[in-house]
Amino acid sequence: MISRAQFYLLTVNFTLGTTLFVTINEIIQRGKRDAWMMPLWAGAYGMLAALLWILLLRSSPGKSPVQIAREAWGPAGVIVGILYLLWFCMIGAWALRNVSDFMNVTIMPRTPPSMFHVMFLLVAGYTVVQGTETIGRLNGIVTPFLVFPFWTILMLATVDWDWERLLPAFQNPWEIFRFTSLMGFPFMETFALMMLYPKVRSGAAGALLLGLASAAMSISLVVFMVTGLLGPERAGRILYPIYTVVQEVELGDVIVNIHSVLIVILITLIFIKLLVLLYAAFETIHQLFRPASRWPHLEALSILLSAAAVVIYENPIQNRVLNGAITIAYDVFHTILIPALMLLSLRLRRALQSRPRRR
Amino acid sequence: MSRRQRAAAAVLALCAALLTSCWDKVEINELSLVSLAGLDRDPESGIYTVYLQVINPATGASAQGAPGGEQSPVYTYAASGKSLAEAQVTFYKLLPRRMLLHHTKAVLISERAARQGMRDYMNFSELQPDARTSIPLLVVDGSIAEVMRTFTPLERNPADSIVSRLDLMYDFTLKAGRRIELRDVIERVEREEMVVIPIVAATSKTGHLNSFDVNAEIDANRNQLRVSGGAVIRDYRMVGRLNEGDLVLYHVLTGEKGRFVRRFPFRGGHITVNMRSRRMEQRLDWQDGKPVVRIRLQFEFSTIAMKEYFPQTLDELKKLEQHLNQVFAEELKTFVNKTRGKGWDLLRIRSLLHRKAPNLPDPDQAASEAEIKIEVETRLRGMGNLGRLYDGAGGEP
Amino acid sequence: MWMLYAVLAPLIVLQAAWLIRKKMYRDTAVFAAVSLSGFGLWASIASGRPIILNALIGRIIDAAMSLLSG
Amino acid sequence: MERRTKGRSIGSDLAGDIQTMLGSPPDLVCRSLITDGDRIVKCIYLDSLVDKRTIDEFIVSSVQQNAFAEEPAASGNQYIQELPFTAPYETVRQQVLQAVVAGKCVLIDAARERLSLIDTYNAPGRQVDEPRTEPTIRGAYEGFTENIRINIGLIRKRIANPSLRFEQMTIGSQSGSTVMMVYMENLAPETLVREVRSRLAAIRTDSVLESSYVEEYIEDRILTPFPTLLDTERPDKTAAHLLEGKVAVMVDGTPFVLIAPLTFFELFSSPEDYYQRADIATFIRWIRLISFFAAVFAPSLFVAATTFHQELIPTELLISLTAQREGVPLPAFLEVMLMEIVFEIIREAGLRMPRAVGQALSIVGAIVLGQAAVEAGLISAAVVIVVAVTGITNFVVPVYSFGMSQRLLRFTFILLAGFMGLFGVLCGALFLVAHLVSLKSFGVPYLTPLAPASKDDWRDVLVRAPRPWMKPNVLPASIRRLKRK
Repeated sequence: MISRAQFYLLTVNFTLGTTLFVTINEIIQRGKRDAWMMPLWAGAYGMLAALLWILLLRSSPGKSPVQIAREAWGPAGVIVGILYLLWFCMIGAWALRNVSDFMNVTIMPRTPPSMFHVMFLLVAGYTVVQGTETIGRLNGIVTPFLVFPFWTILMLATVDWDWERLLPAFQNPWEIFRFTSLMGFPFMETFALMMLYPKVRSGAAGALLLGLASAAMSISLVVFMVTGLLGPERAGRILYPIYTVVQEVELGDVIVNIHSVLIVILITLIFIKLLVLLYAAFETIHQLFRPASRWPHLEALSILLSAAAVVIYENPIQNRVLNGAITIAYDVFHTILIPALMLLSLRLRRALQSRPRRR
Repeated sequence: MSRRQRAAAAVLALCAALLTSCWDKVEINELSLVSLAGLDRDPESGIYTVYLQVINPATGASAQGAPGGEQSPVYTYAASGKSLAEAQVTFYKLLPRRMLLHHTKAVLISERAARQGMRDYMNFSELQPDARTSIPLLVVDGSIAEVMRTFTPLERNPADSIVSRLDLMYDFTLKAGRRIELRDVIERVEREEMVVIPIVAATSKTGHLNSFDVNAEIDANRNQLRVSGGAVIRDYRMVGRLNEGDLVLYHVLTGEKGRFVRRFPFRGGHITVNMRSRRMEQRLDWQDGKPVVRIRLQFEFSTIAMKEYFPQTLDELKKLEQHLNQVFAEELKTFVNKTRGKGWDLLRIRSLLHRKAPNLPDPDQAASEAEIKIEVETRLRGMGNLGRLYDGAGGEP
Repeated sequence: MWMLYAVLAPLIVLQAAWLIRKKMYRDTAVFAAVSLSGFGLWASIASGRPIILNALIGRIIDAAMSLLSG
Repeated sequence: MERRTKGRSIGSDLAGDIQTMLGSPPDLVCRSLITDGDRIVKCIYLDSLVDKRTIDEFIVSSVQQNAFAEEPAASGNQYIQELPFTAPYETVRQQVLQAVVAGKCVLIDAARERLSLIDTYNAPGRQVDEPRTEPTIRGAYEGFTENIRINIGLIRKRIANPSLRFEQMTIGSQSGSTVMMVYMENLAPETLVREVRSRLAAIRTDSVLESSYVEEYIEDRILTPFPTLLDTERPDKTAAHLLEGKVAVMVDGTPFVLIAPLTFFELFSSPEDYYQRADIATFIRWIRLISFFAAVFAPSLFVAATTFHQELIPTELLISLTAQREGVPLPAFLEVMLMEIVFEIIREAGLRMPRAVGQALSIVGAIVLGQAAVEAGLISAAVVIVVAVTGITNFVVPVYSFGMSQRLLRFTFILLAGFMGLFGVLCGALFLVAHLVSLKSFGVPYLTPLAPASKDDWRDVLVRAPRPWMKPNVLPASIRRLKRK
């Protein structure tokens, strides 16, 4: 059992996870000077979706989506469960791949990607085996070490802040609605947190919504600052604007290149995301097949993820193209369609069962 | 497999991983610290020549007070190739250690390369994750090869020497601005603005000298580098120069804050004023469909340099201030007109229009025919150590 | 890529053997299923003909779309 | 066995049997006392373990003028114990043997058919002395001794409270050592006391010669570098912890007392903190924290920075580092590793060395290994500095066993740093945090009050708030958790 606060922090970090690294430049590319508005409405949408999930989990308390699927559809639920398992693995692999891409491009160009994957999987596996509390507490302890340096650096960077970069504002307010895949990633992926949801002591719903809201806020704030620091022209073109921002920060004349430290610290965000996803996948396996052992399945998952992370996409360009094409459909299927159907069938069944009792 | 065995297995696996090679590992004495980079491109053959100044670590042990004797503080390598990347890798024909670009302090680019256009170079350096773009970019007047092979006295590392000079010039003469880094050039040009970057040149030389000779030579004006003047950049191309006087005006008009000394005609003679620019604001309004840009400049000046005249009464002071306002405004106007005559939009009127009135049909047209009104406001702050000047005969004629 | 097999094969085989020895057959089945799928992916990488999941899903979704539409 | 003992009577044969069964050792005394009733009372004891004054002045005299045996001793009396004469010979003999080797005096009164065991134990041993491993400037200079009786006294002296409980038990089938469980009945949570008791009772071993034997049996997790029980030889520290409702375990024959449960941040607090001004104590506590991080991370960060992320190092520093490394044969990773190992060797040797030689050794270590190695260009000066710093910081932590675990961690992190630079260090750190948050000591999360957070305890974690600001007689979060259960 984890506390409300821990769940809230998990939500925030999970949502920020890879977003800060991967999506920023695309957001700015599309939204130009008004880019900072896009995360806001995407977040609003995400909260709507979250409401649906909460409704679903409230309908049969203490059960995770997978268990609900079995309750709703019996054996067919197993298939749904497997679908979810694959989906979690997919996103997890994606997160892993983001780490290695990022590290390879920025500070460790020669290290083979799989090394990053394996190291992270080892640690994540160990953490997941220790159970839910460990995940919650780990995240709780790590968070200040993420928040503090990150925002300090952004504050320090504001020495070359320039309002001109954000002008003219509100040129094409509707342009920002074009980037639909932002709804899927990161916001719909937070569905993975619903595997943790039943483990929260109380008030998980509020924590989830609040977490999504504050995550959306902070993404938009980051986009805003990045735009104001690099200007839309550069930020839209640079692959990892965050990296450039921290790279150009200078503490006096002495400490000029602190980016590697910050990068390595920020990577932890992605680790948290991976952690939750691995946990979700692991839980799914457990709830579907009720195995007795823990380690072997994490080992298997690690093998699967480490492989999937390599083949998830061939090159960044293909990733961008396909991402735009499939993400939204893929996520909507898992996080809107199936839950809605489950909710529907549950309601129907309850209605049918309750009728004879009324007699 | 018990938990203990598991742990053992995990440890073994880790060690096995450790035994394999460590990919990004490189010892610091297998590195060459690049402190200054130079770029040249031959217009005819289109061959790039890249110069790198690599710090000689043997001279670095200066903390113990033993600056590496007669060794050169830096070594200059040059390599050329059809493309920058080729040139970069060609270095390893000469360079025994891996390049480390993170510590590069400044980038020089030869005038002819700048005039051909440096977009490709900018892209290249932005592509390299280890090449920071937050370092100043300077145009080299004359042969870059010579500049790259020139020692600087006192500050033994030329890059440091140049950078600290830029700072000093900004603080005391306003002949160098703040926005002269690669990233600024990129950003400004991408916004279709113009930007002026400093020019560096080698001073007259007395034969070929080594570092020891340079440090032994008393005349520090020779055999070293001089930073003076500005190169006007538009669309990644150098389109012209600004002389030092104009450079000050340019920086004042673009809102750089700093001190400078200027000599104005006054009562037949002249008056030298030590000025400090306080604030600059551009306002845009429209008169019968034509944009009018109002530029208000505020300065503080001190009597510290005013050896010719010292106002005693308030209305004398007011007169002086009004005079300065009017004269300075005149100078600024003439400067602006001169540059606009050349078709240079140094005041970034166009992007002002773009910001304030984004959907103009033809911003360039509007920018070119926008009217510019400059008003200057000077105030006396700060004093020298004289309450009234000695007024014996025998001043400057 | 014999290296890959040298690392993965023992991992999977030994673990499975241990599970069987402990008479956890259900576990063995699950473990085998997941780890072998991972092994398959690795093999595809090793053989130089990687299965690009992204493209795969893309195709699946297109197929589904066409089914729904047509 | 049974057959051989048949027909033997306690009165006549017991004394001789004991003598033979102990192999008639030189220190076995078997006296026959003549009471004025002309009865013969046999008195048997090991004279190396007993207090002769008690025997002469109390037992012998009282027996001789018949004052002794009149009143049968109350049962459950620790000091005088009566054995029934009618019990089977075999069992009686066993008990008597046990009693004799435990330093009791055996009185056999054949006529009155009484067999009394009188505790006259007084083993040779050290007197109360300054604690060796955790000395303080301000505060008591007394430390526990090897004699458990004295130790009990040292605790009682500090806690004059009727609800202070001592539970004695004997562990070790061969050594039969006395282990004592100490707690405040009104403060210590019942669950905790029961847990400790059951874990102690569950120990199956042949000998317990030091409290670490017990520790290894009762700690929650074996595979961890961190101590999950606090060991101290300071009575005041023990008393303080007892008053926080914790349970202490004493073992006869060692000055080290175990205290459970232990949380991570208690490792950074020393009794001295509470004897000094709050602000100073806080400052020192921060120094300890910093030096903990230095001791664990400094060498690994150095390796990472110099072999992976040179851009981190300011240019000037980098130049001078490079200058130092010119011509150094080893890679920085091996350099640091080597120096660390050498340092550990020197330290270990320093412990074993007799005091006089220790001086010489430290000089050799410092001058020869530091100076000479640098001048010979085998090691770069920076590495020596780093190793020295970590070595010193390692001694700041007030708990010795924790210092050990730091050394272990340090080497792991150096390995990781040499392997993947900062990323490796990050992974190691995350692993460490995961391990710490999952660790429990007697059901108490190791990182309380940080995770799970309980804010009102923070005033005694990273700071030491002045006593008036702390809530009076509030137990620490760890204990409160247990009480809640």
